[in-house]
Amino acid sequence: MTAASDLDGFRSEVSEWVQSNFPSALKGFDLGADSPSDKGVSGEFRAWRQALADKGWGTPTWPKEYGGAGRSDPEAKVIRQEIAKAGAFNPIPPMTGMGVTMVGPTILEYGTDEQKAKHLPGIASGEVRWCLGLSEPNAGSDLASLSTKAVDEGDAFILNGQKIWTSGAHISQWCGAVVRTDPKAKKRDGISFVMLPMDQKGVETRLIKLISGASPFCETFFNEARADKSDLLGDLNDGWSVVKRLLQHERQSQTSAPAAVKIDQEPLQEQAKRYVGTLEDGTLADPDLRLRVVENLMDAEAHKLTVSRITAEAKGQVKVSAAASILKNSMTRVAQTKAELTLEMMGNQGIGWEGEQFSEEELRSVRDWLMGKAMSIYGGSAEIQNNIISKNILGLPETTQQG
Amino acid sequence: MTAASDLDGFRSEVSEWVQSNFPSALKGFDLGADSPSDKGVSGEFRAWRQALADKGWGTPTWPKEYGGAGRSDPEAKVIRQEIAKAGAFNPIPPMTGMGVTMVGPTILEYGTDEQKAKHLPGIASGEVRWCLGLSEPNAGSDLASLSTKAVDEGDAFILNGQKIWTSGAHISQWCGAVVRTDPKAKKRDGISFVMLPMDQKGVETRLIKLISGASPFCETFFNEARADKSDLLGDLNDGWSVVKRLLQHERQSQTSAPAAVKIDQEPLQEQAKRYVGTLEDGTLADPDLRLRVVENLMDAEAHKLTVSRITAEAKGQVKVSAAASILKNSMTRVAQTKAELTLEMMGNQGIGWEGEQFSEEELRSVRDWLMGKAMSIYGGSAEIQNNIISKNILGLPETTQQG
Amino acid sequence: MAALTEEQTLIKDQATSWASAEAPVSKFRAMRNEGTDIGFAKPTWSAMVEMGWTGILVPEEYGGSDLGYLTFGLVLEELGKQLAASPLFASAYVGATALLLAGTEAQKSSHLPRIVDGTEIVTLAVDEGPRHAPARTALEAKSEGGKHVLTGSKTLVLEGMSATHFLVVVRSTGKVGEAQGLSLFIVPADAMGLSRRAMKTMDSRGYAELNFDGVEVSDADLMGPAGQAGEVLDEILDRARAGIGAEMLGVGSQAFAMTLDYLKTRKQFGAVIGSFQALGHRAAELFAAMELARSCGEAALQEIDAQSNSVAKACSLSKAKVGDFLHTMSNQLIQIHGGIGMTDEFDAGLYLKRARVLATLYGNQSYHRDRYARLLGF
Amino acid sequence: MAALTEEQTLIKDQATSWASAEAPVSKFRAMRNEGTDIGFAKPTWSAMVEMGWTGILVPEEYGGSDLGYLTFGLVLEELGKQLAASPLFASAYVGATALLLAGTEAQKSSHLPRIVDGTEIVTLAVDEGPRHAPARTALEAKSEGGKHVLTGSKTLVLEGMSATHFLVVVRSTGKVGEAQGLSLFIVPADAMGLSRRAMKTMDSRGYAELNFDGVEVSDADLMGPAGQAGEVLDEILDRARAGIGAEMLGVGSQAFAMTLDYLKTRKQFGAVIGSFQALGHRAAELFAAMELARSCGEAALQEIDAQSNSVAKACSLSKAKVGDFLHTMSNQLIQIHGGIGMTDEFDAGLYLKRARVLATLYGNQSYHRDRYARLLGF
Repeated sequence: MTAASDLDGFRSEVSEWVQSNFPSALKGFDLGADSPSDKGVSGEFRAWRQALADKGWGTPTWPKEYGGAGRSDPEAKVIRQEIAKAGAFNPIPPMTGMGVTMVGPTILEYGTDEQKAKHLPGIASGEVRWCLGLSEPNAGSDLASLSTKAVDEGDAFILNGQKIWTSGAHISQWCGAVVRTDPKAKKRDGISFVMLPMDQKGVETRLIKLISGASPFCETFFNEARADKSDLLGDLNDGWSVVKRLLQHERQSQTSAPAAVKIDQEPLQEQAKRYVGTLEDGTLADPDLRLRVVENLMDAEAHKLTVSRITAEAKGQVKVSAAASILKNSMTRVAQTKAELTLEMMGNQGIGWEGEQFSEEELRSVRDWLMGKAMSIYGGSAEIQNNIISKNILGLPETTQQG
Repeated sequence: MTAASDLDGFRSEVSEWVQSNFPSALKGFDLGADSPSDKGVSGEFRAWRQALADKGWGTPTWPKEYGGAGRSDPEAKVIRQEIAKAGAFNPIPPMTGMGVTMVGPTILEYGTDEQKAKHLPGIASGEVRWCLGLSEPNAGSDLASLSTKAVDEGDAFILNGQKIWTSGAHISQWCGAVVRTDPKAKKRDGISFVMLPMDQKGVETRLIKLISGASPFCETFFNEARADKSDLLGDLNDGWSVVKRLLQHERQSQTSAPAAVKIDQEPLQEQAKRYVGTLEDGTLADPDLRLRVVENLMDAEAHKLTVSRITAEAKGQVKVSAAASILKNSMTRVAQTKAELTLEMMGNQGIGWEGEQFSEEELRSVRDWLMGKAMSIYGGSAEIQNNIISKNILGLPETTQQG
Repeated sequence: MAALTEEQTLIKDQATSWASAEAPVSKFRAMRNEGTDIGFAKPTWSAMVEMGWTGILVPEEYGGSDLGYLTFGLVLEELGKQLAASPLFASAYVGATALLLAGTEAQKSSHLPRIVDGTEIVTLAVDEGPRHAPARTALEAKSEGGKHVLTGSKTLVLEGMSATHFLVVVRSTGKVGEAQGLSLFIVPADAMGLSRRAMKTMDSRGYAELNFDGVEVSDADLMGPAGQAGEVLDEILDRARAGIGAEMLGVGSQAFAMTLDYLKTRKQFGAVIGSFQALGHRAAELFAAMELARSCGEAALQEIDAQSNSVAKACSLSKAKVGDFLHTMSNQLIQIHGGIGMTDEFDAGLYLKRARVLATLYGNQSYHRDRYARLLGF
Repeated sequence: MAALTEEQTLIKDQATSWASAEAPVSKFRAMRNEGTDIGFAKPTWSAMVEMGWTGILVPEEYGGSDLGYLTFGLVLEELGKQLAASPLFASAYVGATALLLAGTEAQKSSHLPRIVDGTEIVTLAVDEGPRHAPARTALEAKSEGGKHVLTGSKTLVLEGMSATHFLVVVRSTGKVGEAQGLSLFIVPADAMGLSRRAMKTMDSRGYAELNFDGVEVSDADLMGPAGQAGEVLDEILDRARAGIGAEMLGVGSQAFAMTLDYLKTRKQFGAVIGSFQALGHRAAELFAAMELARSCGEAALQEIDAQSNSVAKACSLSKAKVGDFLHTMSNQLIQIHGGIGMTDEFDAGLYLKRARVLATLYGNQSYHRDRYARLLGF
């Protein structure tokens, strides 16, 4: 822990630095839906990223030797807060794809010193984008039944198979992939985690168009693709434990930054009033919709209070609260219901696909609604979450079908 | 089929007969919650029952030789309608417990001529009340795991074990019981169905008090109880098929006469208006409650329309519509939700147990609400119904745990 | 399924096999990918006319077969299963209904035969803002000596880009928000001062926004007495709602069938996923909701055919209950299919998008729950 | 569970072990079977006084320990788990709160120490009809020269049969239905013209109906200015709601624990029923609802302790969300236990009945959803 007074000093330091280094031209830049790729960004953007990277503040808790700043969690929080307060942003995590949120922390834990030195600085500086090759067409919720093969060829593994839902694969430089290295072992025992460069002959990607019209994911095909043996993360055939940790980082990043609510976002009830109008007593003109809006607002508040409670409980505790297991489903329900309610209140204006008869807000609401359907599918589906709660948290016996 | 004109003639005949035979003193008699036992009824009641029994109209579709009237289904419907129209009632089914609805039809199908002659006339006349010994403490939804034993002793089976939820066992003269006759066979293969008189040394009953305060059920203990071999219904060790048929009759009687709505019952929305009041535009003063009331009314209507649709579809068809499988759960949901809404609208008046501060209607609503919780448990629980739909109707594979 | 007459069974079977062979969802997808303003493929439409479906509601004297609403509903349901796009519903169902209920003899003689032979596409123009609320009609008719000048706009007009005639709900008297004072006019699509613009919606059909900039029409174009169209409009809309209900039943039952099929074939954890009890029970609940919805949807059409006095209640029940089922079903279609359900390549998204638009048309579930309660007096 | 101070943890542990050892649900059952008007067992109550729980909200100057609302909530939750009946909530929580927020110095000095030592039982009398609606107060105070004459009635007064004093909400001015014009009086239970009658409710507690037949009180019995109690009454009721929320959490988490235990032990079809995925998922959903409800319930108490300005919102959230959870949970307690859950011999029914009464007290879920929306301005 850092004493509060030290933090205050650090806070002014950060604040001043951000003030003098953040280019005013970047104010209001929307680091939203489409995370920027290296190619499309401006000189100012590049300069700001580099300035942050030089301080190690893109990944402040990482060790200095790997491009971080060796800061404590409270200090990292101060950096986040001061960057936000100045109207600035940290472009490094989104520019690295899965690099900062998932790959980096896992390398820090499982990687050799060589692997850390090789991979972490590129992530910390925001220059190397990573994707993850986990799911396969026939291994979705049941990830362990993956069939992409990796054969030992001396100094490298040769990969053959297909991955799906590889986010940003088409613009990534590196990929972390789970592969089957021992086909004879039991499902979870023959899996390894390898890292490989995307720019090679044996790797091809194809964008997947989603129902929302967006294409944030790829299919990735490995056809005699090479992964250096030195890029095996963790032990051979012990990839399952690497993946489990990786997925924990994913869950954490999903639930600790819930739904990235923009500060200037209009509250749902105000939006409803704008579209539906009010009765004389000021209540929403559609009482049926009103009831469902208030329920959604209550659910959102209950979720928020639960996140706070877990944080408070965690102070000084080693074990994470059992309540944390419910957050993914709870957040998903709140967000998906909110999206449905938004379309409903927009009515005839909530069904647009494109064109000037619909406002930008209306068109975005439709796309967000569609995209949001994925929340209950990816990152452990709603059903898998309930399996986990019932088995790991409540201690109910495993259903006999589960393999 | 009977031609429509014949039915008209029959209708006048029935109408006249009921007019002249139904004792006016019995008008308004509530044949409701507590089905009358032979002992407590008046002379007029007895006379009316006997008059009906003499015509065979208590069980009009049964053969004449066994106390019925040998009438067609449409004719039976005419009898029901004319009895209702005259403000009269048919006391025979309730006076026989499970006799008319379940035991009788099963004996008609599985019984020998001797068994029919022995048992049916007493049911048809309303003089012999039957209970059924099916469930056991450790065999509820999983009825086939019953453990009450029946040992062959030459001319009789000797029964030992305990039954539970035997409705009306304490006032019944006869019992139909499923028992294990071959402990070595697979669960469903070693079961038989026997009939035995309740008035014997080896049978004891104990009333079970329910959460509603009522005691319509018993535990029934067999301690060296005797069932004559001549009272084995169906083949030895083939009791499971008898039981399945029996339960079909139960489901039919449950879903074809849904919730016995009294004609003079106040509609839910009127009751709500009375307790909650209305706004200036005539809508219910509690819009949240209003929404849930209208949903319940819509669900009730949807259920009713589904019953009608199944009836219409059944005309001339051999196979029962798949939709019939949903009726038990649908009816249960409508009735249980309605009971909850009734308490909710009564508010402070909907929590009474006894005493003059609460109206009879209010106290009855509380007891009915509690009693109604059983609807989703007995007669195939809501979960069992969903298993049946998923497996038998939708053809989904059996879950591997199921025995 | 309701008990059908022999004729109804024949037409239903014809619709089933024609739709799956000639207008499968892949045709809709191809049309969507091409991107047309009219929102349907002309050969598909011609084939429907050919089969006589445009005449199902129309009496024989006007060239139709007068088979009634349940029969039309059977066709709409089968087309719904394949998401087949055409002006059939807008013109031969809603348009014909409006003419039959509100048209003068001259109007019926002029338009019904052309609706039947497909030379005219006649569609209702009612909504103006984000919500379905006929009483909020603002499009104004200034009337003087048998002439009427229309000024205002309409939104989300079904098949508005291909229509030859619009049946336009206008305000003759009173203020916006009042149920009284509405009139109904037939206006040809090429009338002076009338312009239309395609609306690109998520279900990729041919909706239009209309603008009336002093469009002149005459008494002969008025359907029924001026200012008194409110009641008949309700009757027209109720029939339209029941028709939407029928299409929604088709969309929903197809979504159910796709889901059930996936439950039986997709393997995870070494078993088909339909053997997981939680999914098996969910399928059972969806099946129950579907059967209950079907009863409501079919009953509404039957009540219309029987000219019962509870058509309004039955139609609101249909729109609400079938709407609730389809809402849940279309979400579960995606959820149970998982990742594949999220891809544009798979059809689930098309069903989901159509489902939401159908829910919105002519009043969503909330609108009809409220209306049902009002009809019951609370 | 919220992060607790050492003191809070101690009191919670004390409450847990005392309640399960000295006031288990079997004691409540025995009391119910005997049938008393006061609705609790006197030794139970004395023990609570002894342990100092009656002083948790009361400042030290009046003999209490001033530990705050979250601490009191912890005790109420533990008592809720065992359905322990006593006047603790009515008197030492609601009564003390009312005196602290609205009482004069003289009233506080006189009553608070006696609430703490258990010699007085002071309870709030607010509802008059079937619905919780303070603005609908009709019990009338006719005032003249420092004297006030009360006429009217109150219903469902908590611990009304054992109370020594009533804090009575009366109407000084205005019409029934108006939020303005309310006053709060302390009236001794033995006042002339005041009669009470036990109400036998499904949860077998000691509610009373009060009748005021020209009961005379003086200015000294008035809490705060006449006709202006509306606002402080809201504050009192909000604290009461948060307290009910805490008890509901206890009732609900015990119901969950009983259900989970049954899922792990009851066998059907050759397996414990908790291994059936449909039931496992249901348990997971109930657990999620419980954790979310707990966050709301505890937050309300914390907001009160922090004297935040969103107490009203937090308390309505608590009553609504904990109420929703308990509603579902108490129904599932019966459903999952099956037949045994329906028997009076098993405890499930006792929890179900208590759950419904707690939901009704001080506004049900519907009331608080509406209020929450109004507080948010829609």
